[in-house]
Amino acid sequence: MRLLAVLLLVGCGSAPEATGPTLPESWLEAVIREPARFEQLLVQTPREGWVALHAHDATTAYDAFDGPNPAVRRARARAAWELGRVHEVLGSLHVEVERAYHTESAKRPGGADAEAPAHLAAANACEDLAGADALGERLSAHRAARESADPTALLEQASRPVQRSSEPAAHTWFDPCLHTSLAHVWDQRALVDLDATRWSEASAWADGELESTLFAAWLDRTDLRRTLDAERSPGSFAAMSPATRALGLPDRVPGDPDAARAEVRALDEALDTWRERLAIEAPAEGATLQGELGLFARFRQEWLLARATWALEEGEALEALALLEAARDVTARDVGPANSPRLFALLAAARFGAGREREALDALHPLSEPFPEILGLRERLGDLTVLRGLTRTGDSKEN
Amino acid sequence: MRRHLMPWMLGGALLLAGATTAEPLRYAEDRAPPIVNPLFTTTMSEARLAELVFEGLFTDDAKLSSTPRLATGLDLAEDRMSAVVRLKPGVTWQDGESFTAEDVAFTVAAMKEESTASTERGRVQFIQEVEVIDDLTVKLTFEREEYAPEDKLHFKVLPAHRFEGTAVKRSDAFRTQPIGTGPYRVKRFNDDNSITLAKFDQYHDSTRIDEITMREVADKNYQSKLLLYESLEALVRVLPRDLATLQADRKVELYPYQTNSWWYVGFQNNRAPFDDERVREALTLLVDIDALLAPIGTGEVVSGPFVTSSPYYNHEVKRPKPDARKAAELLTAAGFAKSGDYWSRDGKPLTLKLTAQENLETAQDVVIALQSQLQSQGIKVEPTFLGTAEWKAKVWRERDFDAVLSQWSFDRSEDVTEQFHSEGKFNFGHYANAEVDALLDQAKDTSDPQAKKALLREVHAKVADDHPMIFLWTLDSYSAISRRVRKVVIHPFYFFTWSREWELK
Amino acid sequence: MSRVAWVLLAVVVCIGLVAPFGDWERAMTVIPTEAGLGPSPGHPLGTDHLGRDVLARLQLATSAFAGPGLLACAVALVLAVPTAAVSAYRGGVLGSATRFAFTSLAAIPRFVLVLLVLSIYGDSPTTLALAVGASYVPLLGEAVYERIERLRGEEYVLASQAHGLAGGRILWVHLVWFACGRLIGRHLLALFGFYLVLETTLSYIGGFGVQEPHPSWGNMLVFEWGRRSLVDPGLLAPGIALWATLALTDWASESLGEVEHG
Amino acid sequence: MLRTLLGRAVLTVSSLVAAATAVQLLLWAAPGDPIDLLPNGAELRPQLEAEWGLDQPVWMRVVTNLGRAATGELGTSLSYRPGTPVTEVLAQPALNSFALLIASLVLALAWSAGLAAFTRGRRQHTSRLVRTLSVAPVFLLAHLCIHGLNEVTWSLMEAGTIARPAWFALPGEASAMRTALAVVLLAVGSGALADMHREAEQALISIRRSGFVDAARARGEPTFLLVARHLTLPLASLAAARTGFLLGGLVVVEKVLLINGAGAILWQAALLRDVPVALGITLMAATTVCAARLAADALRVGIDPRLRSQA
Repeated sequence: MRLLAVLLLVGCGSAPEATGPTLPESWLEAVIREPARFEQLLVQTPREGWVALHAHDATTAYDAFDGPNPAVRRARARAAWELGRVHEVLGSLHVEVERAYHTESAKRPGGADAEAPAHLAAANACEDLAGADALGERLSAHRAARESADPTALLEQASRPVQRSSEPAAHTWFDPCLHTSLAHVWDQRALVDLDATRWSEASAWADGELESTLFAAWLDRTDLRRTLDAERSPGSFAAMSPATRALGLPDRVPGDPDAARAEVRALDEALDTWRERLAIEAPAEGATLQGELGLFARFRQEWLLARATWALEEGEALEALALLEAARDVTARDVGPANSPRLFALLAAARFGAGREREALDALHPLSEPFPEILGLRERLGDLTVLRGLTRTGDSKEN
Repeated sequence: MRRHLMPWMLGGALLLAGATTAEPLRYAEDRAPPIVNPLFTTTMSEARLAELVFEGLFTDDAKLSSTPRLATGLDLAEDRMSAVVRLKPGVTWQDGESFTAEDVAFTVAAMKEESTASTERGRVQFIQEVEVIDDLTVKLTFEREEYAPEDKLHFKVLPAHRFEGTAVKRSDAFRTQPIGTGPYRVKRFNDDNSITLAKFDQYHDSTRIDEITMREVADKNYQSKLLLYESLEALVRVLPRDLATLQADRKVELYPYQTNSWWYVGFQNNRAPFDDERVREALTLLVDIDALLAPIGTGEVVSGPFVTSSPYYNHEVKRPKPDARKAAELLTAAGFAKSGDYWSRDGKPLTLKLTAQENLETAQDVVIALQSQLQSQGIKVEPTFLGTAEWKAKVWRERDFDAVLSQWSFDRSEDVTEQFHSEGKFNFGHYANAEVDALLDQAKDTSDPQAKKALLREVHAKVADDHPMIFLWTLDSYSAISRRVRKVVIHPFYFFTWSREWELK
Repeated sequence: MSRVAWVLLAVVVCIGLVAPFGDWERAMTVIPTEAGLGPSPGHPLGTDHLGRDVLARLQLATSAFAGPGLLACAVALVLAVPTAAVSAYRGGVLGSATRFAFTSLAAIPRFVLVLLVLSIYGDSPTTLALAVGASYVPLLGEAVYERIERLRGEEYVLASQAHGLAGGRILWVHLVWFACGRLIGRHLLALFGFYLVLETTLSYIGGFGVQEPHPSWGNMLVFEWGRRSLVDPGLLAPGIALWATLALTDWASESLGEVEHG
Repeated sequence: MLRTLLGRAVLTVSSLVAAATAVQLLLWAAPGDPIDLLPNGAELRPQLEAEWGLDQPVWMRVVTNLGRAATGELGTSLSYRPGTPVTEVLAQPALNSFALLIASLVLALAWSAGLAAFTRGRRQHTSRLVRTLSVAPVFLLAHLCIHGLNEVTWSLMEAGTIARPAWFALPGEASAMRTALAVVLLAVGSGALADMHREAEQALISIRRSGFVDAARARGEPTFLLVARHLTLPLASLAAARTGFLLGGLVVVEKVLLINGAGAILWQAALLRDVPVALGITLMAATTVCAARLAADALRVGIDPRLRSQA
């Protein structure tokens, strides 16, 4: 895998021109230079779907992209892919929280929490549901959902704890595998629309026109195809794509937050010069589209999310945290056009990785409205925070 | 001749301090800390400054778990009722004296001393007795079984040789020449309320920035201007209004710094007419909190003493909606009648003397908006703004107020016992509810996290129901740091804990 | 020119005297939805960042100095002129004693004296008015004393004494009213200007004088600074109003000007 | 000549003592007990009762305090710098303020003399312009200068036309620019320049019309030096008279421009009701005014031959 990644890098070391990148194939240039293509896309595929996808409301987008036409199915795959990524991050976070909770409670008075089965805290317990019999009747719901790719059954039970014993206190324990299964469901739905069984075979996705790339982290179709072929994890698609290399970004220094911030600044400069050039060359209508939809800001955030996922997969929490804090639009408080739900999920995962459970809870808070099923993860993360705080004396100050 | 004389005179005689050699890190605070003495720390700005000058036996590492600082290790006894702490050799105080076990014993005694009335007493409650074994070893005996005592030994250690006895007075001379073992010593208290800290040469560890200057800039929008002018390197709290400009600026990096803080209007519960709960509830129902929040920025309204993302926040307790009709019922039930345009009882109009901190801009806006709202509802509001010293005297010690507007900040354990327990040291409004006391005590002793969550959510519900305060909101709070400062990692509460690693290019 | 100045000055003072009794709801009510508006027909000078109308506050702010300013003038008039006139007319020990009192009190700078009084007697508009009035007594007293002492020896005064006119009539009508009338008028205008400067300075720096939410041209200047662009009229309006009013007092005092003879 | 000087000196010193007594009476005449005024009054009551001698009758207190003040012992600060003696608190700041005062006095004299020579009673428009500019209060001019200056410099810096000046926006230490600004504002603001210009102009007119200047002109000698020499006298008395006003303006300038001077400390002390410090500064101000008067008298006696012959 690593060799392939390096090959990718060497293959396309084209030096960026002084006046900023020229990527005529990219969806940014396509929309801004020829607004007509964008309008045509909105005619070909349902408009509400793209409005919802722009507003990061992937579930409405998925339902809106309804129809046999391959372009619509590719668009629907985009929505399913987004939801898959959110649940994938939340799923792995929930398992890590479960594991940390068991190791911490073992050190505390009263021993490990007898209620929650320890083996479920194993690293891949939820991945293949092999040893998950402790889930009891939930297990069948999981298996059914994964086969039929229908999450409704699972979602209904999401807010009810798996087990609640009355004495001594109401001990509740939530199903840690919920998000992993939901991720499987949505990935399956996306692959069905792309007539593939694994992401590396889903190169049909790259055959599409604008619908495969609009608002995405990958800039153009060849970018998408190369990333798919590189068999990278779906979350980090486009993190290493050649097109973005053309933006002249410095190489990654693993684990160094300051280098990551320098990378973000380089990205900002490249995007600024590119946007200013486009603003001059592109028709007025294109420029207004960019202004209203914030296309450059959208690409910036999506790419940084992919880049942060790559850092997280390599276990570099502080590096990912630097990227995510730079990716966040602090003026918008909740999930919306300015901030993707993936940002908050990744922010929670990165903060948890950096030992900041309480701040991870802060990051999950905006997700509780669009993803009510996150209740289980938030309660368990709350348990862990309280557990680690039991041996501490509180400190409070004014202002 | 006279003209020629002028420039020389101006330049020569009046230029005071020489140019400083090293480039200092300059950070701004709304209020300069009046007292630099960890025994009496009451505000966040004091806690942040103490982090630079003083150290504890243990401190937080980058993953927020305890790591030795002045201690080298700790051996917990078999029965978990006592522990022997070994201290780091070769550590000197900033006045050259050497750090010994005597200092640890003195600090704990000073904090526990009744007459000192230290605000940090709650943090050493768990230690029953401190015994000095030799210069570098001390034995702590605990009140109860302790599982990770190092988590509770983060309080700042003070130099015994700088005090006469363990009964320390607030006006003790230590406040103006603080001596710690930390990376920076206080070089100068300047007259424009700024404090210059210089690197402590014999520090037992390394630190990269030579000088840190704390400047008091009360005017919030001048603060963010100064950062853009590059006259400051760091702003501890940025107003939500300035987030957009600072986020777009390429020279500044934004770091979240929430400190679990929430704003409140706290009533004096044992002073008529605010001892009557109906009056307090009526006032709560007359206030439109969203309209109060709008001028100062974005945040989230809370319905109780926790921030909404806290594990202890009770989401069943809904935030109060303005309801003038119910408020009128409650006031009439409490014996008030609306004569003319003011509610009054036996001739006296219902007046709320609202006390707030002086030249704290956001507080001033909230007070003005609150007065305008209540005035239009028939309640007279008389705002008084106090300076820091007066605020401490009037609010903390004499508790002489009708209502205060302020903000509490909490670390990760969000322990509200000091604020709402009837014997809590920070319970200025004399709130007392036996059930809440019982719940808080149980929550302190339990070792089951889920039980603690349930207990404190119950506290949330009960306190919200008693209306000792109008719970306002938690603001989106960020700190902005210039990009010339490298390797920046901020502690979620004490901010400067890892400033040793920061570098200034 | 100075006649126009007098009229405008009278208008400002009248607004200031009438204002406290009016209903200034627009100046005091906080309306977040109307925060920070630019100039518009509804709000000629726009609104501040709490949604209060700037023009209304500008008018209400005149009450911060109009009433107390006149009170200060009255205090100075009552304390300084009679003592100076009588002691100058009598002369002798009383004269030199009053003169000595004036010179000693004049040794303490007025602003410092006022600050001292505020720190001891508390900071209310009446205390401020009394303090400013009293601190101006030496200056006014000295001027009146000097003129009357010089005129005492004039022939026409001696002549009217010879004609048996009552001493009091000579003093009050001829000397104080005719000779010093313009001089006292100029000083009182200067005192009114000084009170305006002092009041706005105190509320600008804060801690003393008129505090928010009550408007004064001093605290209005600080309240909005940094929140709007320099060119926005609502931002500089208090400063311009203050400067204009002071200029009016200066031009008005021109009409009371005298040609210094000799 | 010496006798008149001595007479004047006695008069000035006695007026200083009278002023100091008046200020003390102001304190003791306050209703209730002065100690209640202090925020931490209760805590300091025993120490204060002894120091201020509240048990003694008022005149006794005044006399003892004046005796102590004469020896330079002004008591200890209560709330501004608790525990430090007032003299120590004011040492350095008083020097800064004094330097600022002298600089602005000299600047004001220079400008008003220059303007007087220029207008010479004729150019009405220029004098009205000067009056209109000078009537603006010191704090308003300071406010406009700081923020205007910052904005202009910042836009110049961003445009790259100038490098970053050392004094820019809240520098570390007091900078020459801020002090220069303070001196200029003090010399111009709150009517200072206007009054001094008018008085200098009148003095100049009266000298030019006086006999000996006409005689010199008749003899064809250059009159400039003669007029200048005779102008120093009224300017000296003008300076003495204006010292009181400038000291008042000093408090505002130091507070607004964040200059570490006695004026700024007076404001803080008044806010914190630190009576000893406030009294100390008032006394110093009164002494400066009296010293200025004495100097002006000495100069007058020294220069004017007529006065010398009368003695």
